[in-house]
Amino acid sequence: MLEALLVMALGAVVLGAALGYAAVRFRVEGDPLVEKIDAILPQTQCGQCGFPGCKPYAQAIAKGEAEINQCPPGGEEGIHKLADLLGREVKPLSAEHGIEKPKSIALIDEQTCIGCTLCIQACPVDAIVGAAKQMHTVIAKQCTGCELCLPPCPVDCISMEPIPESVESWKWRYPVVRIVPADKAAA
Amino acid sequence: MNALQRLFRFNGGVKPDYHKEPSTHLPIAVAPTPTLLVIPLHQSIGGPPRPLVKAGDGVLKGQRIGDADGNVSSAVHASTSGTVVAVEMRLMPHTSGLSAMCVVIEPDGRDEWVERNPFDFRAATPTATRDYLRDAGVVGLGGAVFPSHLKLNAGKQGKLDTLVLNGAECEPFITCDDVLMRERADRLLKGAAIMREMLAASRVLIGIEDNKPEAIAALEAASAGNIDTTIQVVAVPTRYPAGGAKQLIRVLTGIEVPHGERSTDYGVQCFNVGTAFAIYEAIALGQPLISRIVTVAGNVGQARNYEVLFGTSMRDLVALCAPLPDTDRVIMGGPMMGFRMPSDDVPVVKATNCVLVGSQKLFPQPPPEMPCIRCGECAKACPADLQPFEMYWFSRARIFGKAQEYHLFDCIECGCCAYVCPSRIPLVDYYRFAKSEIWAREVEKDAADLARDRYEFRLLREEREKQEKAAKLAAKTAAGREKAAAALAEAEKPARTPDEEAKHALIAAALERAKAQKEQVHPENTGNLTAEQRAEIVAIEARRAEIREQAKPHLRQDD
Amino acid sequence: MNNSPYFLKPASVQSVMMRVLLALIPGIAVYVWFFGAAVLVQIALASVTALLAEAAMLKLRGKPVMLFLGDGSALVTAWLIALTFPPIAPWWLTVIGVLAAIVIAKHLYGGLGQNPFNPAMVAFALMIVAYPSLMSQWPAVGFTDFMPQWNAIFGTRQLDAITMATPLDALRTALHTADARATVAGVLGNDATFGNIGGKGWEWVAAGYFIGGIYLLQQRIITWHMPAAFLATLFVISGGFALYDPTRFVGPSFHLFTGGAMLGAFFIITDPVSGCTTPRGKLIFAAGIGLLTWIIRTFGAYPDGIAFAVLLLNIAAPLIDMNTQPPVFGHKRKGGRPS
Amino acid sequence: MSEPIEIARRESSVLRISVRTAAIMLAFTVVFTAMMAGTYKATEPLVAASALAEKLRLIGEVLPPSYYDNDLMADAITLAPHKLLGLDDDTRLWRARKNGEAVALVLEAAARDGYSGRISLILAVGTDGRLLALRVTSHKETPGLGDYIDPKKDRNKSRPWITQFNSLGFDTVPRDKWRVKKDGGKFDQMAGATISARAVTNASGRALAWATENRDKLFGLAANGRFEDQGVKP
Amino acid sequence: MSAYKEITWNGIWKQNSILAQLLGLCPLLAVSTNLVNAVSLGLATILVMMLSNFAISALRALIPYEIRIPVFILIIAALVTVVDLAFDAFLHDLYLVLGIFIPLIVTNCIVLARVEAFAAKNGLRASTLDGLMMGVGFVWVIALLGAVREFVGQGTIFSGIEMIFPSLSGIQVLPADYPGFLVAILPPGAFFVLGLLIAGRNWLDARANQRLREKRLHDQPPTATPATA
Amino acid sequence: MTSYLFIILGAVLVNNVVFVRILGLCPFMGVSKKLETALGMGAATTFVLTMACGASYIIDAWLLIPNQLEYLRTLSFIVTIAAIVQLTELVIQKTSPVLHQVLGIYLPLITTNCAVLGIPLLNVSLRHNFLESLLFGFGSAMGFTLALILFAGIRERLEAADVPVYFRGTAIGMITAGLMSLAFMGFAGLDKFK
Ligand SMILES: Cc1cc2nc3c(=O)[nH]c(=O)nc-3n(C[C@H](O)[C@H](O)[C@H](O)COP(=O)(O)O)c2cc1C
Ligand SMILES: Cc1cc2nc3c(=O)[nH]c(=O)nc-3n(C[C@H](O)[C@H](O)[C@H](O)COP(=O)(O)O)c2cc1C
Ligand SMILES: Cc1cc2nc3c(=O)[nH]c(=O)nc-3n(C[C@H](O)[C@H](O)[C@H](O)COP(=O)(O)O)c2cc1C
Ligand SMILES: Cc1cc2nc3c(=O)[nH]c(=O)nc-3n(C[C@H](O)[C@H](O)[C@H](O)CO)c2cc1C
Ligand code: SF4
Ligand code: SF4
Ligand code: SF4
Ligand code: SF4
Ligand code: FES
Repeated sequence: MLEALLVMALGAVVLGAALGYAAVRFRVEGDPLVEKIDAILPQTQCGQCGFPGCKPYAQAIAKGEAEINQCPPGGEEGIHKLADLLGREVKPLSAEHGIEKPKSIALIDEQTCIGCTLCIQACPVDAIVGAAKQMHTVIAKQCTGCELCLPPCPVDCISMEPIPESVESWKWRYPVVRIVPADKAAA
Repeated sequence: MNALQRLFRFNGGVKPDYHKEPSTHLPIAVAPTPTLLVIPLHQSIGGPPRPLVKAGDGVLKGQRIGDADGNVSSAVHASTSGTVVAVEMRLMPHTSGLSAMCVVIEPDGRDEWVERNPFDFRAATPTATRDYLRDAGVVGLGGAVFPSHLKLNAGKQGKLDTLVLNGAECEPFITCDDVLMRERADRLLKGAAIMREMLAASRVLIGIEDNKPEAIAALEAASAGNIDTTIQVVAVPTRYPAGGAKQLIRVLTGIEVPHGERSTDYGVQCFNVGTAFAIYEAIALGQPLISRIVTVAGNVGQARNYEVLFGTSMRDLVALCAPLPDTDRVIMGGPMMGFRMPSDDVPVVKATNCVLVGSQKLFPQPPPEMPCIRCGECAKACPADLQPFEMYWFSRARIFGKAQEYHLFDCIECGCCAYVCPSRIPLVDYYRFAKSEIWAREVEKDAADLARDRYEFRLLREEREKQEKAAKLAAKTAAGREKAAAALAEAEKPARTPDEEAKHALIAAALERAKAQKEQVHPENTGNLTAEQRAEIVAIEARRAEIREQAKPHLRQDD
Repeated sequence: MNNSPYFLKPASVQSVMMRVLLALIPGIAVYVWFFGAAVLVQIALASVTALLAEAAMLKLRGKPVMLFLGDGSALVTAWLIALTFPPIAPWWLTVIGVLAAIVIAKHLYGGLGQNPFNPAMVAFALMIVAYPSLMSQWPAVGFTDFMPQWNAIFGTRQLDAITMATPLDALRTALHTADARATVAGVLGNDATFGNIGGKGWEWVAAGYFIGGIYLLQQRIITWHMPAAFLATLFVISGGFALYDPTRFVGPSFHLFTGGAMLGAFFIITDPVSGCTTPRGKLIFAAGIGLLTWIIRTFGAYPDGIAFAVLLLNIAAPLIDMNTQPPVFGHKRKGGRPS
Repeated sequence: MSEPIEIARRESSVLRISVRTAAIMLAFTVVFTAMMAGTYKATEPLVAASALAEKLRLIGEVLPPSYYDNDLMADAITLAPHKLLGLDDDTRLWRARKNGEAVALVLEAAARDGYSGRISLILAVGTDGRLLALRVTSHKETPGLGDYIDPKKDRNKSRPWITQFNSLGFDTVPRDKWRVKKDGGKFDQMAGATISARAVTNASGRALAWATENRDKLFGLAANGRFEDQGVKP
Repeated sequence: MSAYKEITWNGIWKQNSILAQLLGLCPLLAVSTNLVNAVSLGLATILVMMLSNFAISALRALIPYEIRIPVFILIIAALVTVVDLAFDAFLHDLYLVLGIFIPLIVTNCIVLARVEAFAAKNGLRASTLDGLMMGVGFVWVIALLGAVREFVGQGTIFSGIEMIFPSLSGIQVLPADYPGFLVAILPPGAFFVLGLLIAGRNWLDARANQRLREKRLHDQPPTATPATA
Repeated sequence: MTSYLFIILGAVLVNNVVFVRILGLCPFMGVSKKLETALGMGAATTFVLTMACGASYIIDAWLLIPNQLEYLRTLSFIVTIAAIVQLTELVIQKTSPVLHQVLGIYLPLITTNCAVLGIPLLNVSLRHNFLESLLFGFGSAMGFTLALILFAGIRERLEAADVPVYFRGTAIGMITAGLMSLAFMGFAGLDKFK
């Protein structure tokens, strides 16, 4: 009994001291993981993930408090990248947090706009310019399509327009695998 | 001098049926000027040129109608004299079926040239020569339409070992370079001599596949009379894609130019023979690039090469060759690398070396794609020594990072792999898809970075405003400092002395100023509008109009 | 409509697989000659099971059934299973083996082209682990009566009369168990039913497969790398040890011409799907299989090591491939200078 | 804030925290080790008793109590590690006597050549040179294949495989027939799992031979004596 | 959902130690060769998990962050040893069956994971419940695994039960001449069956998510035609 | 000398920790999605496991056995291991940021790798001496690393395979691990020939 206590106590003192020492001595600050996660998030800042912006969501993921499938703008692609970074399992986008939509930008109908500036206050990336009682407009290049400006508008003059393609931005489509005909023909 | 040129070989490659005969029976003909020319502004790699004309303007043949946008761009010119009827979005000769800005010219039939003057490149600085070529709209005619003035730069050493002229023309059906070499060998060689001089190249090798004996003979005859003995014609073995610049350089010089590096750093540069001809015309005759030789072949009664004005509708061109009734598509380029056109009513552009008319019979729909069995046929055929099935494997699953690890961007999209694949997998389509996705992601990433900056900036601004409010509040109340500290503590993180606080606010304000200057867009959304903001809104209006414009055709074709 | 290239070389997966089946025929013919027609029953049984299982899985996974069934890969798997299992294995053994190969090893991974493990060898390994004794009962050479074999497959198992230990098994049992008195010569030489090469009959079967293999090489369906590296490794290592101690280690001719060596060299390790794809990778892959085959045959608990060796190298194949990527155009020599 | 002060503060906190964590670690360790050690001490007799009961139960299986009347546990000797018997440690060897007459030896043995490692055995050898009975005390043979050597796992409940050795000796089964049938001996094996059977059979044969040979010496030793013997040839 | 309900649901399904977190695999695979062993280990695990969650939740305020892992492990290992010894001494019959499994629990990483992730941050009742429910989640999976492996491997079920309840005996489900499928009992079989179980879970989860998604789509019709086909 | 080689080879191949001894499965399943991380985990485990085997041998031989405290084995081993892991992590984190980049995030995971306790305990029951303990620890860790990187290689390819949807990820990973352990059964019996 006594030997047991002595042996273990000896170990405990040595290890405890060493750990305590090391913990202070070798402490490092900051969490580079958050930055890495944030770099993957689309920065739409829409809050659909349930956090007030991409960075807070990134912090929550880093702490293990949030799943990686809560960001609809990031979509499947974003989930894959996060899973890759964190070594977690890929999951389908959580339907609780929304569904993936085509990328759009806000468009203000200037005929209806009353210049109330409410949308300006809502836009997280300052993509709306205008002034009180003046017509407002969206800087297309800077709009992230977060839709946060839609609800505050008292006259519902903002709509989301899918971004059209141009020859430059056109992408080759995923090659369509046509496999049905042969079977149908046989049937 | 004419010692036997030692040839090297590249791995892979295939030998498809060539079908070149039919279009070489007749000499080059000049295609008639059509009733309407649709000249796309964006015809080369690089920035889209800015329009210089508007509807209603009269233009002369060879008049510049689009100005190069920066140095990596190339001008476009009116192919004939006439009236500009519109500058508008028109269907492009592009697989996407999308439209882009075009200048639509109604020819007046006079075919009246602008003033043409030879350019004395020997007297001019190299930069001036390059600017001249840029404004003459000379781009590579071998297919990639890379602005030639950018390539006419000898690189670090200021001189080159070898200038390679690419007359291989390895793709089936296409014979435009073949007939050009046969019929215009001397002028071509003069162009080559100009390029050699500009690049200070020690020798010029003209590589021609050995299935074009007439072209070889013509060039040899022409060069025999030539004083410039550094020009040498070399027959290379016929194997697709011997005409790929890297493959041809390899065959002729043994040098392998890696992807992403300039061939001039290895002492070689490669131009298409048609480009050499265009350079001759631009420098010696002062004529900008307004036409080119186009092969019309495939499902037609009489295949032939035509000298075609840019902007001519492919439909008009094909009509000259008696297309067969079962024609169902028009392809720009050859069967290995060409692109299916959304309609036959797209204009001939600088990239159009061939208008290939197709039918189900000639180019049948391949049997359904089967899974890849990793048989390795494609790897054996790949001239870039890639592992096509690995790139396919990951592109298919949209794991682009991995695809890139297997050197996706080294792929020259030659199509050899798809040609041999027993599973009939449209491999190249997967690579095109993956490449364009990767590019799009890069754009998205930039946009996200921008959004992050702006968002953080906004947070900073809000923070500062809060602090300012708190400071005001503090000043107002009698208790002064204490309360301000409390308010600040609430607004900010704990434990900052008022001193630090003030400093922090200062820094924040400074940061904001700097940022605001950098951004140039003033997102101060309060108070009265500055002139700058007004300008911004005007610009935005214009962009909006453009977006709506672009959206229309797109929405139409979407279903 | 499709994009470029617009015309393709005539070739298809189906024709590849059919030529593989064709190449198996000489071997099968010799097999029937020496060991009886039971193997044909097994081939039929395996083929039917494989096609049914393949069709069912394709249906379940929502793939076009007829199209994929026609590719013939299930038949190749089935035939190879039938040829590596004992011809008088009870029917359910073959059926379970084929099901495991098609369902687990192939379709759970996404079907043709995606399986990291050789389906036929998964079947063999699974079954020999589960039923070691049933998987070791082979008909005696020359005892080709059909009915007893048929009964062995479908009826009651009165086997003693028609079975005998295969050369590999006999050798293994003798060398492992008895009190160090057994020698290679003792086992092989004294028994009249075993030839001195690979066991009577066995070497001719192997020769049949060899002919088929040459055909595959000529058709460019397989490359020389794998068979050459495999056979060479097996030859060198068994030869070396046989020279070192001929009483305990049997020589290369036996190793090359017995068991699954020849079949393996040309038909099994060459499975393009689960093997290595780079030229250097193929050499390493096949040499690895040769080495492990010899080790397992000589020291291991199982009679023939090919199946396990193949699976073990299947595991390593992605890594081998990754580390033997041939240099890409322009990246071969520093500076891209001519060689 | 100036650098040196910062460092000095950190240095002092290093010491403080080290001491603090060490103390807490110590406290936890002491408490939990005490708890463990306490339980250990408290249960030691009980655990020892149940271990003994277990041993007796095993012995009872190979040697029914009716065979002897002495206190087996008292009449035991220690057997030094023994190669032939496959033993690496000191083991106990019990001597059963009835009316003062030596009747049987109970000893442990092990086969090292099981399919997956060691198979430990306990066996009782009568003074008549017969193997009274044999049990496997521990093994790692494959469940469902080689584990029939343990009667609890043998599917043949009426006549478990291991019982075929009961009451046999070299007088009934010649030494060179004390093998499994597959090796030309007398004992059955289960098809597909010969290795396990072979291992047990051979080990039992060796143990029986050894016990018979050394019977007198073993019975002659004083209780709690120690028997060292390495020199026996196979 | 109330907090306790959620803990229960997490333990049994959503955060199931095996199927979702992939923790505790070694004892799971090693001991699930038959149902009786599996359940025995499962029950022992529940006991240890409850005890350790309870103990650490109670002591959590005293444990400094830097040495939490060694202290947690110390406590778990001590508890396991105590339980082991106690079984041996007082419940010897049960010990004969469970005994060999109890020391294995120390190395079961799910115990440490739960202590670290839950008990170190939550109250006594919640932590104990979490230990119980995580344990239950472990038990049902290991029991299922054991049953399948035993059934396929030997054609029996509950074999070996007589060691716990001498009056009972295992059930021969398949005919006695069923040759058995040894692979099911060997390690590969364990992996296969577990793979199938996880696939089953994926299937159920996907169905639930799909229903939710359909509901969402139904509730909010799409705003515009997609830009990309 | 050869016997030492056999200890290592045996631990790497024949009695592979993961496939035969069924230890260390959680990190095996959890950290094998990417080759890079698998290598990092393998390296970290190799370091810790070798250290753990050495340390536990010393504790066992010098403290526990002389004092007849074998019942403290599990306790003292595992506490020591936990401390080693944490110490290593802290030290690496500070002293070698590069190494920490590579190994850092895996080190805490090692505490929950039951092989790290299982192998030292096996050392005791196999009666290995100090050197043998170290080698056995090292060999087992190499076996773990081998299993991990092989598995990761396959998984990286599998990620792009057309696996039926419910089997994606872990489920097919399990099946693959099963087939891998089936393949490793081919080594059965080899350890008898050392
Ligand atoms: C697969 C492939 C085949 C090519 N074939 C030819 C060809 O036959 N003739 C040619 O001039 N350019 C060909 N090119 C284009 C050349 O690579 C290269 O771009 C051109 O020769 C450069 O000259 P340019 O800038 O004057 O067009 C081919 C390119 C590729 C990728
Ligand atoms: C890959 C492989 C291929 C085999 N091919 C043949 C074959 O062509 N002909 C044959 O009679 N046996 C073949 N066998 C059977 C084995 O050689 C061996 O006879 C079988 O595993 C039974 O083992 P045993 O004879 O050593 O007991 C093959 C086995 C394997 C694993
Ligand atoms: C996974 C596996 C486990 C085995 N377990 C045992 C076993 O526990 N006992 C045994 O004797 N043989 C075992 N064997 C060995 C084989 O069954 C071996 O071939 C057999 O013992 C030879 O005996 P036979 O002559 O009856 O065929 C096992 C084999 C395998 C593949
Ligand atoms: C040369 C060649 C060898 C093959 N070998 C095998 C084999 O050993 N086992 C097998 O199941 N299928 C084999 N196949 C068929 C096919 O590749 C296999 O079923 C795939 O692994 C299934 O995805 C082979 C096919 C070819 C062309
Ligand atoms: S849902 Fe995505 S884009 Fe929106 S705030 Fe959250 S992380 Fe950012
Ligand atoms: S303009 Fe509207 S949709 Fe665009 S970023 Fe601002 S708030 Fe979001
Ligand atoms: S040729 Fe086709 S089937 Fe063969 S490896 Fe290449 S992509 Fe796969
Ligand atoms: S298309 Fe790309 S991958 Fe295919 S053969 Fe050509 S270079 Fe190689
Ligand atoms: S690592 Fe073994 S139980 Fe988790």
